[in-house]
Amino acid sequence: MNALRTLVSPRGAVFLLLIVLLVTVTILNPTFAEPGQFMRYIQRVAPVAIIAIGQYFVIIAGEFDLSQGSLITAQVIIAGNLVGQDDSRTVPVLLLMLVFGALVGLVNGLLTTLLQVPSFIVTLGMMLALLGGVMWWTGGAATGNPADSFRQIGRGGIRDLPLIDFLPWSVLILAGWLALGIWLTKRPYGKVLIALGDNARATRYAGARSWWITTRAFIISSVSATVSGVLLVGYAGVHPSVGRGYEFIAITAVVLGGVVLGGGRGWIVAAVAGAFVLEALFLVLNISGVPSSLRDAVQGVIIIAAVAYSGVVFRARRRTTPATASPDQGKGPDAPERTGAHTSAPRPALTPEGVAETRGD
Amino acid sequence: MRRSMTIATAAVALIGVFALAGCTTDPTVTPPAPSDSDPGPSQPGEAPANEWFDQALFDTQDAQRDVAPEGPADQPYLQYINAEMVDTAEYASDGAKKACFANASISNPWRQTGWITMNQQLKVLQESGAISEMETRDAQDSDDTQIADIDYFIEEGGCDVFIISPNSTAAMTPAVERACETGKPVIVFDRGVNTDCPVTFIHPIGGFAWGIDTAEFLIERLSPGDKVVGLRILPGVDVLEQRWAAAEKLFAEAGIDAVDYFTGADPAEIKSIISDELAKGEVKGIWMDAGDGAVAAIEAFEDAGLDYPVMTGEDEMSFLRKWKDTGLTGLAPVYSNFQWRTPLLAAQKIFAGEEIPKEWVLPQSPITAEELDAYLTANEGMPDGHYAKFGGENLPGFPEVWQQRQIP
Amino acid sequence: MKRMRVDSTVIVLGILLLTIVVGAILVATVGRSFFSPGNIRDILTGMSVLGLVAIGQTLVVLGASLDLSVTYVMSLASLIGATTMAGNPANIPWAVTLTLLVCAAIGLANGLIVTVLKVNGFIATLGVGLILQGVLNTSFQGSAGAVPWEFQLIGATGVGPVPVSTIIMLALAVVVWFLLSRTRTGAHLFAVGGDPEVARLSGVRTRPPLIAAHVMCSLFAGLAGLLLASRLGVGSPTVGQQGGYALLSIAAVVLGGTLLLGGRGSIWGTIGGVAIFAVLDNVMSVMQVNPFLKDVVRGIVIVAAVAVYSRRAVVRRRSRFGPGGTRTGGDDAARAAAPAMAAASAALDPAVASEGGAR
Amino acid sequence: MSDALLTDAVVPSGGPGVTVLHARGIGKSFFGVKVLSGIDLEVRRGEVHGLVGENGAGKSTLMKILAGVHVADEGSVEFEGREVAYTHPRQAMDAGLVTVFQEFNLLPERTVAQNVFLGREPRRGGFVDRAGMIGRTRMLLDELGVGFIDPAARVGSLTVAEQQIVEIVKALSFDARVISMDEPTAALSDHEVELLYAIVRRLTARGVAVVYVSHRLKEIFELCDRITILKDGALVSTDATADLTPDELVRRMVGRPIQSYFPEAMAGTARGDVLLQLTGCGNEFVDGVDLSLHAGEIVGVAGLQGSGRTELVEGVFGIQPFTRGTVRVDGEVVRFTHARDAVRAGLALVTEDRKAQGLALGQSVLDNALLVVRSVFAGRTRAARRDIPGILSALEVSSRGVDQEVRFLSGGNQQKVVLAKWLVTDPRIVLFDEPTRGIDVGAKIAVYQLMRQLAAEGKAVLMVSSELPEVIGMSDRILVMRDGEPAAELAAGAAEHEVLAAATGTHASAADTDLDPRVAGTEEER
Repeated sequence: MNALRTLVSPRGAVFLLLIVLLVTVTILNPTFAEPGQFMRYIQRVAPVAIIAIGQYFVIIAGEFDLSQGSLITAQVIIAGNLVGQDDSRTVPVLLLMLVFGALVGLVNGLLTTLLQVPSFIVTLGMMLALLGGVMWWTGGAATGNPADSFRQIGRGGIRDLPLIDFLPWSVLILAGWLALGIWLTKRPYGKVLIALGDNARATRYAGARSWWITTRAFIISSVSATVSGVLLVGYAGVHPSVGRGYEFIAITAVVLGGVVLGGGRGWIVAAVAGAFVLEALFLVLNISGVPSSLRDAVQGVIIIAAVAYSGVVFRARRRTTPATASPDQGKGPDAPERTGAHTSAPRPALTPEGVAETRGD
Repeated sequence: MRRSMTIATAAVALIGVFALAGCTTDPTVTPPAPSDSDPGPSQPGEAPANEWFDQALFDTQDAQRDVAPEGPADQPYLQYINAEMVDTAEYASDGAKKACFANASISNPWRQTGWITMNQQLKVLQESGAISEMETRDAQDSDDTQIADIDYFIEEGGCDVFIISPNSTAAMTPAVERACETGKPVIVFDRGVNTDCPVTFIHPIGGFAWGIDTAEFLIERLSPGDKVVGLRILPGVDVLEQRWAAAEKLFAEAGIDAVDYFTGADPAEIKSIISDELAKGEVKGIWMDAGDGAVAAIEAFEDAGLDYPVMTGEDEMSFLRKWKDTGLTGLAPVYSNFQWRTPLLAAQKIFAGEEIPKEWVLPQSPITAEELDAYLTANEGMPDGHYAKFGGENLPGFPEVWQQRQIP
Repeated sequence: MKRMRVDSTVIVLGILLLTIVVGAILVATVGRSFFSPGNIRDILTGMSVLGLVAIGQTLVVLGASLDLSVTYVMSLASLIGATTMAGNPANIPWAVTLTLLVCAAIGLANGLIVTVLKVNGFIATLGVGLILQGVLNTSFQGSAGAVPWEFQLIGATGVGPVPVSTIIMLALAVVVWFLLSRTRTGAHLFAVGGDPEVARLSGVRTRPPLIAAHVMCSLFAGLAGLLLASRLGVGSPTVGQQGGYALLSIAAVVLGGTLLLGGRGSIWGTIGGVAIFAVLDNVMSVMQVNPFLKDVVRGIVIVAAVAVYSRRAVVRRRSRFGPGGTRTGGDDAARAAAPAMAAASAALDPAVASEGGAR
Repeated sequence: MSDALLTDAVVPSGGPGVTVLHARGIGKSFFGVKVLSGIDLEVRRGEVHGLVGENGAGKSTLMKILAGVHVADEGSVEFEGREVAYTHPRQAMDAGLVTVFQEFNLLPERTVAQNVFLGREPRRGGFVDRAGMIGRTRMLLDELGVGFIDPAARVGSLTVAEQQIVEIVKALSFDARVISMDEPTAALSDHEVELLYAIVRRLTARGVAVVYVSHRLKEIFELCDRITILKDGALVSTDATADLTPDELVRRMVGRPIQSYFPEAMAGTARGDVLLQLTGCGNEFVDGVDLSLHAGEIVGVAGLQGSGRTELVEGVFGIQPFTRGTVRVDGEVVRFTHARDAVRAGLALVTEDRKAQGLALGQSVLDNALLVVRSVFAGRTRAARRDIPGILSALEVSSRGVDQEVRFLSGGNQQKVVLAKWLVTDPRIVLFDEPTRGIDVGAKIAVYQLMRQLAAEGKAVLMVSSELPEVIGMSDRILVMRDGEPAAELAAGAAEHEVLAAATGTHASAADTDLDPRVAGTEEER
């Protein structure tokens, strides 16, 4: 019962939507349910899911990162030009790309925190400058797709496994990156970051170095974009339009996941589910033969409806809950009854609709 | 009461959005009812009668494909087909002339290759004293900016000749007409305009020819009922729309089950589309209106472990190389990149008073499997984004300038 | 008593002047004069379309919201305008009215989704933008309709170096500035954008101003679309996307000193921001800068210009002992107020002054 | 709303002394807690009616009910003879009953005139009559004798006193017959207070009734005609100022003997060596601060609102770092430029404004409690997580489990979470800024017991408080601040009026108990 209630709550709505869409796809195209096919679907979502993870950290801090798309394009072209057909250069170039990604994130963070320019504007400027710079440097087109060993990451995988015949590397990388992300949200850094998004002053008064915390969020976002770029080089190959507009897709996915623009609220797993929803939606529209020109319209409607639903429901629930605040209002100085913090014995009387507020860590 | 009122207003707002959008659909928010999804003969594309289809132009271009071009064989950029020559004596005058070039953009690999070639051609003409300098303004894919660029040239440029690569046909027409009124010669190339005031309009045979070559190639190697997936980079550009219009017509006539998608030239999107199609059923042929992302389409087959389709791409090195590696049955249609040399040469001829074709139709012949190796060796070391028929082999700086892709 | 307040609009005009001076010097090195009629016309033409969109965007940003759907509204407006006119000058009035009605309806939808459904402006207008993109792709294959010569005059001609379109844009800027400063809705928009709670406590209804701002924003995007149709002579489904007007207009608004958080801003600051972009593009085009480098320069200028005055936005606590301290008589406002206050209190109530003993 | 300007001619009906506002049997409770019960308040035309009471006595709740922000559960309000029940502040304003709150309801980015007429901009020909608005505002300003304020100036650029005057002018523009002011002189300097007196007198001369809420007894006696005293949500008395002495007022306000309310020092609390030493510290807010804080000692910091007490603790803690003087911890000179440095050195700061500076309301109790440890001592998070439940139950924080969002807790429990947040770092020097403001009595006692416990454990406690009984009841020594500078240092058990005298600068000899405001001259200002 409790799980169902979470599903209906705004935090869970994105999972409900995902299940509905996946079921629809399976109905429309039964082969989708085959493990191999499902793995391919996850492989396609991996790049978007990974940048959604990066964008999640920036948004819970109350900021925006519009430069992710351009960074992917830049990294893809860098990979194409620097690796070339020489397999031995795969690892060094990978490291260089990660360093370059971290550097872009550092610049975004410092300009936002120290120069106090709104992050919307900083990352917009970075988006223009980054793309222009790379295109100028490479004359618009990379020398060619990098060596196969580099592209294996985004394309290859472990073949003919017993149950799921094909396990793409990108699925493993996504799983690893998400695990890292979840771990990070539990770590002190993650908790202080979300507290910063909720109340920046209280976090500063608690002794946190706000500028360094926010800057690290931007670094995570840019490194995520770099990882996503590496996968896209493998999956799609090198082309100047790879990654174009991915930042808006990432922000949409995170918001679909119930994360609030402005910071302080949101769960990383739901943000990733948002990315899966967008790709599932693309699948449904593709397979159901909805004319390609109409796809954007349907996507727009669903995004607004999903966010409106969590907005309206969340607001309604928040208004009723204070009335059922905790029962400790001891009148006089008589000892208020001892409710050990641990044994939070549920009070049915006091929490009638009791939507479990447990944070799904 | 308040909340239900909020929901009601929200519903009205959403309905309002659809009503005003006047769109014919009722985008059901819940997933569409599962219609039968077996790949029955679905009707081709969306609008039955394709607006872009022009039977007359289709026939002329169809004929032009087989006409042997006049002019020097080793200089395809100077050859012309069925040309009606025009006398340029009135413009004849010696001395180095200043050229003003209003370029649509260099935002895709095809245009970048052409732009590098044009600059090398310029160097040659500067040494020979025909052209003093060429001032260029880049519209960055914006019609509005290009109109402002042309107006700027008219007032400020001090141009002796206008060279214009229009961003789109209808929108550029008024501005080109204003350029003609200056009395200076106007040369239009790549995309046309709806006026014949320019001295010459330089372009390869055209979109319909591309559509016919590619469709015929696929139809010969496939049988009726086979599935062909058409990958189109973006709607609304006449050059591209004509390619699909021609192909769609021929596919329909041949009973080929052709369906088309807009990909935005994004290889990731192309690979997803092809993977979905392969999941739905067998795909025998791939048709592309431009070579962008061709490799991704092929790799979708590899990843799905299926044998390669019959495929038409473009003379971009990435496709040619993949075609060579995989050995699939393919064809590389060409939208003659060497046309980027012709405008400057035409200007030279105009100031020399020589006759030049009113409509300078350059040869446009696809690269077949037999010619593949020749073009691969000729363009050894060129980047993937380079186009085989760029026609700049005899220009200074070959091959380094194209290999390093130095964009001026 | 009034201290010379250097507000952000003054700084923006300062940056504009700096850009013009640097531009003129650079252009001179290439042997062209920055102030020649053709060049001025190119700059002003560059300002008119972005200017119209930015005026509308200013209203929405003032109300602490955003409008990302303007690019698609522009394309739709150019198509509706051109197809309704269909080359016949008699249709012009009806075509313009119909276009603006449709745009106003889209703006109303944006406003309702933001205020009633409480969806953040970013997501609401992103979604509506996608819906419009779907409409565009479905209903229009390519460029469509035809704009009669009489309407094309707006886009093509000018009074001396000043194009008619720029005059219209500046005139509308005056109108919006007037509405913003002289109507209740305008005043309430500032209040709702600045502090919705204070507005509510003063009896201001917080929804109408924001809805009006969204309607005006889409209306102005529609006007920009019509202007583009007039210049192009035809409607085009990609004319908005070609210019990337959504993000560019937001950048121009913030460059003009309007706070992204709402509550403070000025139409003239935005026009200054638009002018800075236009001068920048013009100088770079005249110097034939590689188009990719143009984006690099634009990106850097946006961040640098906003950084110049963003540090001053924070309201500081009154200092006592520092250079501006009240106790050390440094705070000029307090110092200026002190004698007047003492005099006022003495004048007002002689009884108090004497009793209070020597001060 | 009559647009007629406030001129002498307009004297509302009924001569001076007629009741204009009469609240009877007002009761109100929040979350089931009775905050006000059985309150009667009768205000007459042209009168300054003082309203006093300790923190948490229910003063601000009563004012919010009169202002229409809250609705009373019991009782009735009669305004100018008619029974009224306002549900929105604007209704009360339109009727002529206007409240000037402590945190101003102003828009800093807009001009004075735009703020005064917000929501009811006068119009001419359909457009806002800007000239008329500025003219009207200037006239109102002149009426009040504060013509030096420019109606077209941006409110953000005005001094606090000027902003307050703008709020009063806004009230007048509603043709108010009753204006209530909450702690109006909180952040005013001396001559600004003088001006406020003059303005209040001018209002009352015109027949406007003023409800004056303040902690500053000196002002209450100088200005008010009658004084109503509230205590713990109940009405104590309403008397003419003449029939009341400051001591009697304080006794009624505090009610019970001070000692029983505050826990005694725990056994074994010994005064150890100096943990924190400030010599000549100062910045743009405070100057010349000398203070030595010994282990096991509780030092109280008293002073009027705005006398620099918060700036003092923020200076020590590195939020508004000192630019002059030296700070020594354990004898070593330290320089704190960020809160992080102070926390590292073993300091803790329980801030004045819980919601704005102390808690992330959207996060859980556990996340808030671990905020400092995670921000500064990340390594010790695991250990701290084990200690938290113990600390929370010791403080008797009652919540639906550690994962409940702090937003849903009562004020008292929220403050306990803030305390837990700092206790888990085991600080050696704990700074408190208004620790018991706006929390229930139960929570207050928990805070006091905690302070005693900290002192017993050899820690040093510095407590800033505006509640005189609290400062006197809890402190071993009292530092009194005035206008940003230390004014006096008093021993434990000092009498309230001594503290008041030092705080307000009116020197009264220890013997002279009744502080007659009218006679006492003021110390020559340095």
